[in-house]
Amino acid sequence: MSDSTATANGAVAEVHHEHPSYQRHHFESVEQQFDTTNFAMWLFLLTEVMFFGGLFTSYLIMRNWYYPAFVEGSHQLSIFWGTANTAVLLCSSFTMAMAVWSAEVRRKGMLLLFLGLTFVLGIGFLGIKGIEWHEKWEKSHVPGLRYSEASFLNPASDKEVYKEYHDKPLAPDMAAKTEQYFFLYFALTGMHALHMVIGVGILIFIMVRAKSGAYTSGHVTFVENFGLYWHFVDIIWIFLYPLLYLISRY
Amino acid sequence: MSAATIVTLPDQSTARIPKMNFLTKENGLLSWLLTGDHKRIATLYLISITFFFFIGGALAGLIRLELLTPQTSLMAADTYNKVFSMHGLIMVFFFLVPSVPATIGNFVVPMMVGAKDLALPKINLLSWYLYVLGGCMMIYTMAAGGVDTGWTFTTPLSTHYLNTNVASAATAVFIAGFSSIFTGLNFIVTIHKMRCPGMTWFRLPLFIWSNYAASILMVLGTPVLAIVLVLVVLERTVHIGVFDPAYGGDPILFQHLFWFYSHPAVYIMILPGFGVISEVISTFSRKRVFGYTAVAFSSVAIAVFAFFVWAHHMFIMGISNYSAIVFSLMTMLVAVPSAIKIFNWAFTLYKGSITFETPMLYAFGFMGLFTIGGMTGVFLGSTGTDIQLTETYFIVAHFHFVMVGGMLMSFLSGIHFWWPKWTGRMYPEKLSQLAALTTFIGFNLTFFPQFILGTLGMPRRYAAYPPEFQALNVFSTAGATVLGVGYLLPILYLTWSLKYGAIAGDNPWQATGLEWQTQSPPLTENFPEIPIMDHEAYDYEWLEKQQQKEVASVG
Amino acid sequence: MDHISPVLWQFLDKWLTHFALYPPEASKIAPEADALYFFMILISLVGLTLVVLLIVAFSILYSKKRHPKAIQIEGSTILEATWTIIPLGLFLIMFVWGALLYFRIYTPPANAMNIYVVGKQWMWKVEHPGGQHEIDALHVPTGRPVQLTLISQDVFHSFSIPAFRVKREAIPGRYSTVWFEATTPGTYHLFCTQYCGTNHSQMIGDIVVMTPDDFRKWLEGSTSGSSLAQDGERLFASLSCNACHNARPDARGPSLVNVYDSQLMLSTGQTVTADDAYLRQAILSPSQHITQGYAPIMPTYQGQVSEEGVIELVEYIKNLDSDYRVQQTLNTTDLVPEGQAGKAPTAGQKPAAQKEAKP
Amino acid sequence: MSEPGEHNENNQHHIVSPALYAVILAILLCATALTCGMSYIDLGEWHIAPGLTLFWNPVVALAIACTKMMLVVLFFMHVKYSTRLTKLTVACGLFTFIVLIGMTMTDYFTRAWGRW
Repeated sequence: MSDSTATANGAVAEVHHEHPSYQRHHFESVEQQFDTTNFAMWLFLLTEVMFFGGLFTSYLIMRNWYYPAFVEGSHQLSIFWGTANTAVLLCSSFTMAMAVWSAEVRRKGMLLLFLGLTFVLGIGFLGIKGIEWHEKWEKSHVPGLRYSEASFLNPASDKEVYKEYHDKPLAPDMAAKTEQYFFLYFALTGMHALHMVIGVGILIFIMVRAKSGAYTSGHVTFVENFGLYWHFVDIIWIFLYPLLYLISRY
Repeated sequence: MSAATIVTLPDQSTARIPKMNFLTKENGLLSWLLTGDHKRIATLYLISITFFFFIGGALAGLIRLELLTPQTSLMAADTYNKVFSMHGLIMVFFFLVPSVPATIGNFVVPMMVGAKDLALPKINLLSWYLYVLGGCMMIYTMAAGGVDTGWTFTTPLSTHYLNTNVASAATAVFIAGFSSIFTGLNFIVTIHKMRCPGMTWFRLPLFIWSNYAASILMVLGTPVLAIVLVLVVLERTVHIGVFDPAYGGDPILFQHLFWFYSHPAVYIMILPGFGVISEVISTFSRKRVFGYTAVAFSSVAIAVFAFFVWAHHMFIMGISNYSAIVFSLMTMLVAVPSAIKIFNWAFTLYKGSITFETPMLYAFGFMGLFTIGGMTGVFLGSTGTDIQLTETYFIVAHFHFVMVGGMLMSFLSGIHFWWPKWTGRMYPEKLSQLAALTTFIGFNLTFFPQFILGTLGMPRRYAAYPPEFQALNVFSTAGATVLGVGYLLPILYLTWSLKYGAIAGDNPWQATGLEWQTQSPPLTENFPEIPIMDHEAYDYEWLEKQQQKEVASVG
Repeated sequence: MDHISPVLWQFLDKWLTHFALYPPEASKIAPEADALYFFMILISLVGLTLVVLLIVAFSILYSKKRHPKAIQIEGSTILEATWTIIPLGLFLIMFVWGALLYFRIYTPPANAMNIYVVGKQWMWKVEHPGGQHEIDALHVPTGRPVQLTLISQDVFHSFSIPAFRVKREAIPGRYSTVWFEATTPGTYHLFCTQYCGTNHSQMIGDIVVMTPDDFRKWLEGSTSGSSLAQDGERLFASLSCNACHNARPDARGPSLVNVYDSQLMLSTGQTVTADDAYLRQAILSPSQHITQGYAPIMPTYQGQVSEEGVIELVEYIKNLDSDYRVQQTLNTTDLVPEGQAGKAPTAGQKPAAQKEAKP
Repeated sequence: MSEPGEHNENNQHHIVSPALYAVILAILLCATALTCGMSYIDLGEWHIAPGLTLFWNPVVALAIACTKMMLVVLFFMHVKYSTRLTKLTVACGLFTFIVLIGMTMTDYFTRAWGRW
């Protein structure tokens, strides 16, 4: 979706009006081009909604069936890191919105600053996610690869969590279902993190191009569309946070 | 113009293919592989789906040969299972889903709406590359020993009980799914944003409406298939997952998510075919489609209802019976728009001026076969009869009547219809009429006996079967041979026509679509200048006036 | 018939002798299912004829030769409404009719005799309550409703009897049921219709329908020595279930006497009926099925008891109407004498009336 | 569905002021703190019918999440200032998402009704 003109030119010599270099050949006007790519981005986000929809459906059914396992599984997540990560991602959404604004008002310095901040916050989010995943690995809560039901069969053995929630021991069959919780936890956060990684990658590309002033001369389409993607990933997290972290904390 | 045909060709002694067209614009392999031109991408798609069609067809031939005898005489049971699985996977995901939209749709949609190209040419190219990548994965799967899940990847069979190449097959389908998402996305955006001045929604040809409806399904349905395949592969790797009954998962959840895509998928396959039929019937009866609005909205209605019917694949699989009733009712409702279309097409013929060129013959074949396919679908949508008929050859026959009798017939109809536009040359008429007839006869011979087999109870996906079913299976295999000839013929004469076919001129059918108002083959950006739509779709009187004007100006 | 018949007439001869358009009607439901089926065929034929007639008639009447100039017609709301409403009405009739049939096939009558079926790759294991085991075959009497309780121990299978017009999937991890009442003695096909792996097409068998007299003889002749309930009793003892599930005042688990088909209050506050599916779940994932007033201490038997074992336990619990049996349960010589097998116990609403005779 | 005159009009790019963005961010962060805090309070439950209980905690948590989503969609993603087509697209996505979850749930919630 970059603005080079790879499309082959029309065969017949056409009378071209002067138009900006970033306007693609098959569009009549810059506005049409903007509208079109913007709409396309929204449609792409629809597919993303449905992509996560399958996971959310699975999550809801399993949670309904194995609620006690989900409660105690959720108690294993760090509410501090989870909340911090939510704040980080919300802030990155804000800086991304500001980046789009900077591009619209054509301030290159501001644009680079906010893109940079978004990048840092994005990396920060992934870092915190990494810390949390690492903790899960340490505690043997990675389903299929390294899993132990000890913290659920005997919660008192897991002192830090026990101190806070005084969980009762789960019956063995229910304790086994915590693996379902962590399977969904890793599937959901993993898919989300994958989207973050892709987003951060594109962000680097945008920063490089922004440095050469590509987006501060009136052509904001790409930054704006990327912003939509970034906010969408934020929205997914807005739902993951209460669904995964905030199950019966009282 | 003779009395029996509408074909008007230019004087062959003087006519030439226009020197400048999208095929001759640039040369060299790279100019094709890096093209952004929708017509070139459509051509690439046409070549690749034909390739996969013949692989799938060869596998179908093997299936029919094996079923010639009641025993597993040609191949062992596990080979047979792999053959039918690969047949299903290739035909569904690499032929039927992309067939009309990615080839014919890609070729004509921008021209029909009066645009220079699809809205996102690079995404369009990307979609073809994804298709090829997925296709390569599929070929790799086949070379590495195949997969025997059936095309439905039923859990827990696919996740815990098979050690064939499930992961690579799922990856192939996953990638091909994204190819389909991008095509659909591109169409929706193009139809919304790229219409030429004067082209209002109700002046769009019905082909556009039906592709629009199919595209909605692609965009909203396919991602669910993608995630469900990711979960299947995850479950295979880590041996735990939400579909695993041993760990408290629910295998029926897989069915829900899988059919949420895969039922709309059959509408993705058939809706564009409806579009082709609307164009063809109108052109060859010289009449506006009867009840344009009804036909247009029935496509959209199918797209909307398509998302409410998926569980009719699971009536006997242990879903709640109350839920089954709801889904059965919705299934009955989705059948109505198809009935509306059939009758509207039939009445388009009323007081028309009908000629019987090959596309029209295929369209007639489509209407007969699709009526049977659609009606037998109601048998399966009604919960009570579904118990008896599901999972037997009745399902196989129903599905093939809709997909082969419906979709493939309309695909061939469309290919013949737009061939002159695509290549600038006509196909040989008599030979192609013969091929259409052969296909129709072969098809009925192949698949009609399967309805009886299914009613008698012969289960599908059986490598061996009780001997009393042999007679009907022999008929079916015999028919498949005829059908095979019917499919080989077009490939031969269409290739021949590339060099020796008569020069077609701009508008051999006297059709009204915008794509026919430009040269054949078209220019790279379709029109010398962006057209202005100043008439309704299928306005044959406008066309006549236009031609009289041209004659007058030449005179 | 190892090879394709070399001679055409032989083939035709075979075809004509075997020719059938639908399978034999050998159950009570079959004529009802066929009535709907033929109604649908009729409607389809009418619809198809109509479409073909329209196409042919218009093609002749309005071919270019006869009708060189098309007359443009926009459409007709009345006509379109007609072919919207009439098909809709017909489809709705088929829907209601089909739904009624569906509920009938999947709602077993109260007096049906229960037979358990376990599907596995690639065979059907049939367990009669009297202890008769069959593989890839099912013997049933005529004139008596038979309920099948199906389960799969690996992948989805599907139990299909075309001659009875019934079919039901055997689901891994869950019971499903279907019922029929055979009417005509004979041997009929049994197919697995859900693709289940390599030897899917070998997962076939015979349904043998017998007169009630023959069936009684068959039951007596093929007994395995102990009924399902007795096998269940042994299993119950060897798993030490009676350590907790006894009627003593200090018992750690609820008493199972007459528990079958009763309403249970769970610790979650829900009320459930203790049917086969509930009992199975309570054995394999007990923590979700805790009776009110008891602690969640029962271990899971997932992976320790086979599906047949669970069936035996369920059958034992079904027939448990006195705690005497639990107290004595280790004494395996104290069993029901043979000859009771003929009176296969039924899964019904009135447990007390259908118990096996006590020693 | 149709969007008359979507070619040329309505392209006056509405530029949202940074101040509004900052306000939205503040609300979002407050909502996060609120939802986190609420999860430590037992909000009780509502017995609608035997066997059908609604727990208030997840309902409140999801309501807050939906509010946050709406804020992000409307302001950060500019939907408030967008064309009807964009609004329709968003609605369409939500609708299909609800169909997927809702229609699947019809199966799961009614399984307990009968003895099948």
